[in-house]
Amino acid sequence: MSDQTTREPLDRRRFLKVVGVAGAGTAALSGCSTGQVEKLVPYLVQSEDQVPSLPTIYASTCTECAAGCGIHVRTREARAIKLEGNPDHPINAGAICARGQASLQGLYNPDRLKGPLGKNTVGKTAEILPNEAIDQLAVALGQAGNRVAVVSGAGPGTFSDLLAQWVGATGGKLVRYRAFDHEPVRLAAQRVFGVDEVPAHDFGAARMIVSFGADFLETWNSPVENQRGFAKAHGFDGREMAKFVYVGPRMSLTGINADQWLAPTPGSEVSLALGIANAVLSTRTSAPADAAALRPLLAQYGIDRVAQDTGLPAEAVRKLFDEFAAVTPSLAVAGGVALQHPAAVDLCAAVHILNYVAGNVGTTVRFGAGTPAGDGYGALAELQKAMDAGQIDLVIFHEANPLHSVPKSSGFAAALAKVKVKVSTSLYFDDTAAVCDLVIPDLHPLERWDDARPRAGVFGLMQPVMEPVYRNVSTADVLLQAARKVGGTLAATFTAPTYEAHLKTVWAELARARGAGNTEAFWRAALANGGVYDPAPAPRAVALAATAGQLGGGPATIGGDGEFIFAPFPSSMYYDGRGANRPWLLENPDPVTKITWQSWIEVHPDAARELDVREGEILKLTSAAGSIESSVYVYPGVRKDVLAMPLGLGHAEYGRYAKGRGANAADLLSADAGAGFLPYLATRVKVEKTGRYRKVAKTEGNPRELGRGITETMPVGLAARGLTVEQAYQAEGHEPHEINTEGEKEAIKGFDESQREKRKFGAYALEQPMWGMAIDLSRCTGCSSCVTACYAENNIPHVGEDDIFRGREMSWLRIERYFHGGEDGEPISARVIPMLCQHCDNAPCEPVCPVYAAYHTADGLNGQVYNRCVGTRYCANNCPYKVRYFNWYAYAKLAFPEPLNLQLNPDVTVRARGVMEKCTFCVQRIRAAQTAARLEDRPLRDGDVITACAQACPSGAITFGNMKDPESKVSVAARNHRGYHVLEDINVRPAVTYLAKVVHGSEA
Amino acid sequence: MTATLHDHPHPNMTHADVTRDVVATLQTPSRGYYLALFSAIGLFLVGAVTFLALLKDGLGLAGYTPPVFWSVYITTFVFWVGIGHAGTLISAILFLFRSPWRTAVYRSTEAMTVFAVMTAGLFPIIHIGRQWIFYWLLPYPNQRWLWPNFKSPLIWDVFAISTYLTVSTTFLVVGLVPDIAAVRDKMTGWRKKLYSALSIGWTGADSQWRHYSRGYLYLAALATPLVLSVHSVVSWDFAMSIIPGWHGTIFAPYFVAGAIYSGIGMVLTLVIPLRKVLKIEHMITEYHFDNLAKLTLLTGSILFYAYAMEYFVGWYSSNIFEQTTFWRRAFGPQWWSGWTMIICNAFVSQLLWFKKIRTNLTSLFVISIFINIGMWFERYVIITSSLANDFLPFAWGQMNPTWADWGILVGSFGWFGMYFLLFARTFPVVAIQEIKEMIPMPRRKKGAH
Amino acid sequence: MAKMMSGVLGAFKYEDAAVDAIKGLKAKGFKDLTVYSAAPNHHLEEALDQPVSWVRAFTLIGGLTGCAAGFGMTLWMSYDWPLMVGGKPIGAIPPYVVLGFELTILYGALSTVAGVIILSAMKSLKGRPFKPEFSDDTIGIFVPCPPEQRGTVRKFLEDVGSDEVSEHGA
Amino acid sequence: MRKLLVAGVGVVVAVGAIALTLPRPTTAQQQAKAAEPDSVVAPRLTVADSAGLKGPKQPIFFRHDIHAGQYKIQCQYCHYSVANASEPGIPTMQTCMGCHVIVAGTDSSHRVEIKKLRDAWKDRRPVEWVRIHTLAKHAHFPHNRHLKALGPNACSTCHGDVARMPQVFKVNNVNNMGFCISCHVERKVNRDCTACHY
Repeated sequence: MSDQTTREPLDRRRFLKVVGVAGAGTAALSGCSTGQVEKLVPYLVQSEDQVPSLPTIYASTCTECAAGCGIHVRTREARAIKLEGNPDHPINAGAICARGQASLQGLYNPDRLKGPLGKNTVGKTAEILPNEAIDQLAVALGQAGNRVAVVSGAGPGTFSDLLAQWVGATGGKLVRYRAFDHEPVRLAAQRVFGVDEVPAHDFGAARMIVSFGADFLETWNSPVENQRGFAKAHGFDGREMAKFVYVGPRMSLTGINADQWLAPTPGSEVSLALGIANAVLSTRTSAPADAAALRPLLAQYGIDRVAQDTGLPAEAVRKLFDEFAAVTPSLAVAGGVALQHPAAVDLCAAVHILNYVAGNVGTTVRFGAGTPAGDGYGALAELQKAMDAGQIDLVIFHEANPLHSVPKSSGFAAALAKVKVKVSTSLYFDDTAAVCDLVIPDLHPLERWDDARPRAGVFGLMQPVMEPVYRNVSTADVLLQAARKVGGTLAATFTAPTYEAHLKTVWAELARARGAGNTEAFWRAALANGGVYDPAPAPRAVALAATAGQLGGGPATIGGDGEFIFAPFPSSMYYDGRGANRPWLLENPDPVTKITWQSWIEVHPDAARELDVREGEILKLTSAAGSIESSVYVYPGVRKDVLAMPLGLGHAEYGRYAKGRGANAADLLSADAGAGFLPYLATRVKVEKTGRYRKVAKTEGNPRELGRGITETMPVGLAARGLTVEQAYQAEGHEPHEINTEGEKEAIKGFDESQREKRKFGAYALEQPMWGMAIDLSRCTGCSSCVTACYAENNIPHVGEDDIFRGREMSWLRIERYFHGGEDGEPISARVIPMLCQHCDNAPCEPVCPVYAAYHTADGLNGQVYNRCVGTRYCANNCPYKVRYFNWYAYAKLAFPEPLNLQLNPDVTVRARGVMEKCTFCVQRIRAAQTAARLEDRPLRDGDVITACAQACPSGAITFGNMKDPESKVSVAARNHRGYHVLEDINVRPAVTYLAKVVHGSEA
Repeated sequence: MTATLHDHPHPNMTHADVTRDVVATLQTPSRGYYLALFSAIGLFLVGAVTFLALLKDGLGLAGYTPPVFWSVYITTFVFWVGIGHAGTLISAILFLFRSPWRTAVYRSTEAMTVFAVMTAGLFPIIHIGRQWIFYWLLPYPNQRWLWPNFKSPLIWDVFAISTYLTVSTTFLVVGLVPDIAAVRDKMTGWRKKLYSALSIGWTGADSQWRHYSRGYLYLAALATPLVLSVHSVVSWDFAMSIIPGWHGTIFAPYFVAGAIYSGIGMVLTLVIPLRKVLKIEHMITEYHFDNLAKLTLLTGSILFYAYAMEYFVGWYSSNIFEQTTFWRRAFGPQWWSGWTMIICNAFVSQLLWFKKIRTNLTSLFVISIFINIGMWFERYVIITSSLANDFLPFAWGQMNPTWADWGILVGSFGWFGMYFLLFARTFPVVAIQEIKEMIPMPRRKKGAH
Repeated sequence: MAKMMSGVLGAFKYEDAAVDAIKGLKAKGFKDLTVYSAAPNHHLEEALDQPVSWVRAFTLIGGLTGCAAGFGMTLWMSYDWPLMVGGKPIGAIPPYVVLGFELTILYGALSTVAGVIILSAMKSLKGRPFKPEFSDDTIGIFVPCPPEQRGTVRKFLEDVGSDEVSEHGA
Repeated sequence: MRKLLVAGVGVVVAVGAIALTLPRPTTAQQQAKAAEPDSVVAPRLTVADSAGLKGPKQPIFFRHDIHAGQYKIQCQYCHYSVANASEPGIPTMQTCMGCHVIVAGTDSSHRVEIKKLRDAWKDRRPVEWVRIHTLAKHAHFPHNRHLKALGPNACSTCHGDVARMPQVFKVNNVNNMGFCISCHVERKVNRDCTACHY
């Protein structure tokens, strides 16, 4: 970690030329050609915080969603190479999600604008100089007067404050707009408690969780924090675990992690939530006093009414009521895009009521946390009206791409066309930037100063970790400079010469407000820690408002023409569409469907049979708003009358990876300007078969385990008794699962021991660690953050859609997802298991390699020597776990177009065409830790080495360390009674131990 | 011993006829020959261009779909190695068994062997990811102090194939020397000079025959276990792995039988037109084809048994992985390839129980084509269908060949055909000296000895 | 061309005539006969009655060397840079049997061929006459003898049934 | 014929024997003699002489023999990160100027070269040195660990006696794996593949 230091303009920028020194950067392919003359370019001035070949870590704050996680930016030779979670940060505590890590590919995106686009001297749109662009903005500002609007997706923080002041000074409008803003939660909180805010949720404390369409593990609110809490509550701790029920028309990633998935008639969830509240209220005596006022309302929602409204079996409804009423604290959440139907506010209100009567408000639901929220879609709709009426002459879009995220049918584009000057600050030529007159690209958050206040008591800082990739000007400085040029009130409002200075002033005030004597020391400490973190403030006490019981009427129905309800959902990779230009996210399969690079339509198997469509067939969906085409994916985890589709693709512009890829599900939606939010689940669609096919680019071969016991589970009751997988299996009344007799087992053991003796030679006879890993399946959610971490750490290239069709993805670590049930009326469920090189003791891949490119190291790794590999691929054939990946093409050359190559980790060889590669247990980190220990003359300690996947995992499911040390965390984890090896019977003796998933079976 | 040889039917010719007729095959060839040769060269060029494309862009051009990391190239490799087995079987094993009918056909089958192994030998190079460093598979001293891994079946393969190529080439060349001398003595001009050089001073003197005959016998004795071992080693490329469908103890005999079966199939395909083109019908007769067909029937029946056992063991093992593999081999997405193999090999060969079919050259030729197709598919099925569904269902995948796969396959036929045709025009395809050995020399007194 | 050896060359169309000639010449004490034939001929071999060829010694030594080389190379190279694969011992005998076998065959075959060539070349045929028909359908017998005996030999060959007899040498 | 044969067999045997007994390079052969720091007096050379010296011509005729030899400046003074990072560090221009802001050179040839440095500094333009030792990108060589094991004066083990080189040249091909291995074998230290290749 390092402080900000005085920097000469050249030193950090130097990375572009210092590549040669570092032995890094450009696709450094295996080969010994050193014929060409290389140059050594020294730094002009030594920067205190950069030592060649040693990583420097800067703390910052992630801006990929509103959660505001703290990040550590790992830099080498003054370029960012990886984003990791900040362990000190209260929100994410060292973890990070896939989207957050992919921020790096936003920084180095090959389609990043190199400079502003605007009218040049002859009036054509072209690249112009930053000064010219700011001049043009100033002129437009001067002409527009107060007919100015700014649409900003920036979260709370100094910049947002400055923007508000700035817009205020012009007299214009500021719309803080984000695509997924959870407006119904706030509107409902306003109604139920009279509080206009999104509360914070403590999943970790809950013993029973019910989610009404809130995909809190992937996109809803603060996913990493939610997942941390969820792992705490729902991960098996040796005695018990929370039960989680997911309610929604489609089993999302959050849904597949639930113990039970309920799919009531879309729109009727209000009944279910109120029914549970009624059950709680009528069985518990401890409900808040003012809840009594709700009794008449709630009493209407008995089991029969709820069962009738929702279409769920009465037995299931009763069970849910009983379970929820029985435990405390519990937690119900709602307000996700998946259930953002016209009655969404009612649903959220019902859930607020439920939490209130169950006593969760103040414990697992905390108001007063200041969870960031914008003005909502309603404000944007108002702006649209104003634009349409010709009241706006200048509009600036900042961190917002409404032309993609707002349905076409809303007429936003037409209204926008009436604005005289349209300005975008997008870093990329996105859908909205494409129609703007002036694009003044902002700096990437990793290149500039800023801060963020994602919640009360958390003050995150952002600092430039490197010289900008392109010499652009941060939007904050653009605003300041434009203000100076315009003069008047605008200029008078701002005195700071730069935004950096402004920010420091703000922070100096913050320091003083907290009684820090030395503001400079405070600033430096804040930089080092990534911000200032106060203990979470006490929750704000709330009481039921008078309007609490005013529901908008019973269950909503989703009207319109068409036999299917259309359910778009936010993709956990593409999010609101910003992920669509980042190969890491495009190639990281959707955690549920395992589809990459495409959009798809989820169809229930029964519906597919009725429609007579198969996977890959292109369907045309038509709603009142428009029509789109996409391939079918037959998914048993979606209601039969629902067609689900991910949001975020179908960009008209947005760079080479995003443009024209997939379809934009929002195109089918109608916008209801008056609702204050965008009703996503409100459209019926007609289905038309096109007769055309387009293969679904999924990374999965077969979605079923076929009785192979790959993901083991055990019921929580048996797990609590400390049974092993086999014991639990037998305790459930199954026959023993024996492959070998006792005698055979003895023989195998004896042979194994004799082989162990015989191989003790050379380095193999020395005392060495034995690296191993334990993965707790009761914590793993399948979120795939580890996958992106692995891509980032190990320079894994993406292969693109065409090669995914041929199953050639390179993900060293993949999340396998297997469906269970879903046939013959059984409930569908899914299990996930991270599959990576198992570093087997008796690795089948090793003896078959003719050149020892695959071999066993003395410290228990399954080594893979890229430069020795000739590419016979025998090892991959013989790998029972299929975790070896082959460079069929020169992927490394194709996948990292400039400047994307700057993200490459110089510690890891970039693999050439024709060689095999695979998970190395991050051997570069092991070797670095060993060298560090050697320099300090000390032995390695447990925790010195942490693999990239384990580091990123928000659930803390992965443990890594020395298996020979009985005290190490991984040894302890591997000795857990739930431990098992995948494909144990084939006696390859993997170094990865999985801990069986624990489920709430029928007994719970 | 010689007397028994003479009891068997042999061409009703004198030694001089043999020399004349065989030398006649080396005269100016027909237009048909040139057509065949240039088509072979054309096919070879297709393969060469495909290979260049693979070198330039990578193996991704072929249809590999993980987990199918080996497919058409290894299939074709095993196919050609298998073809290479008939030659040495006929020339070495039948030599040791003193089987008289081998004499007329062994030279062409031996040439086929050498060229088939030459073809096969290209495939390990074509198939690896970094073709330019294929020599790393050889144990040569290098500054990096590195040696290959002798535990790898691929290294066994390298040694088995190169030993086999060396020994079978030696065997062919040794057998050719007296014949080249015979041709030399009938030639004039530059061709005489050429054959003189190639005959390395052969005169047929007793001092030469004395060592030659012994040496030839020992070579045959050495080549015999080699024939059986080479395809066993190739089969261990598969059987030594843990892939269900590969990991079988019957693989070595199963592969050897299949190799001989396919080899004789190819012999039939080649010799039936060749004897006509070269006008040596009176030397290679129905008698020879009948015997070849019987051998085909034998090996075909062994294959039939092996297929049945594979399925039986797959079922009887109670091993879920084995069971799935064989179920999907018959009824999975590529069921057609599995059935092609069973029909072409196990069933078609059973037609040879009938003498009429055995002695009818047209039907034999058609059957031989079926055998060639069936045996290529056998390897394709064993390799791709076993790889396609192994342990973790999530990682399954089906491969479909692309133009790059077909280009190399077609090119391999061109490469093989090119050499075979050139050989047939340049060297005696019928062993002059061995035929002569079978034909008693004229005597003044009848009934001696 | 080297100097011609003195002697008589007889050509025989008939096998039994050639056999008689060999037997007769041997009985008369003529040594170092050279008998040309287009194919190996058992009757001629019997008549010549020569000891078994030494080629087998080459085969045996070659084979044993190959076997030793196969095991020696694999074991030495395994221990030269010990790398463990698949949990197996560094130097594992069972897989190395394949290499031992292959090299046995390879060395055996190559040394057999070398043996044939070396042993054949041990007896120089330099200066002995040869006719093209000997590789066709005629047996040739060359009898080295001093010029003064050539007449007698010629006479004997013609008597025994030679189709064509010629005298050679200065 | 026989002579040919004998000769042929002889050649085969000889080649085989040579191949088997090929001496492996030992470190003793590869290492240059360790520096004897007492007796170094840098020769008087001008930039014109650099063309005749071994090694590539550098943009500035920087004299290791003067700096490290005659004035006995420790290697680590300029190659600052060698003991604690895997890269040795190329001295920054600031490091050079630390002395050369005062030291202007004793004779005209030195002054010419030092002026090049001062000009570059004035223009804020780094000097682009020609790289001499380049390790293939698939091998990782931690300088720090080797220094820890071999002591602070171990540089010459691979780089030769730089203190006597007016112009640095390649003494050993550090990109040659045998060069690394022979030393590791001799010293009986780890030669696991993944020690360097990952």
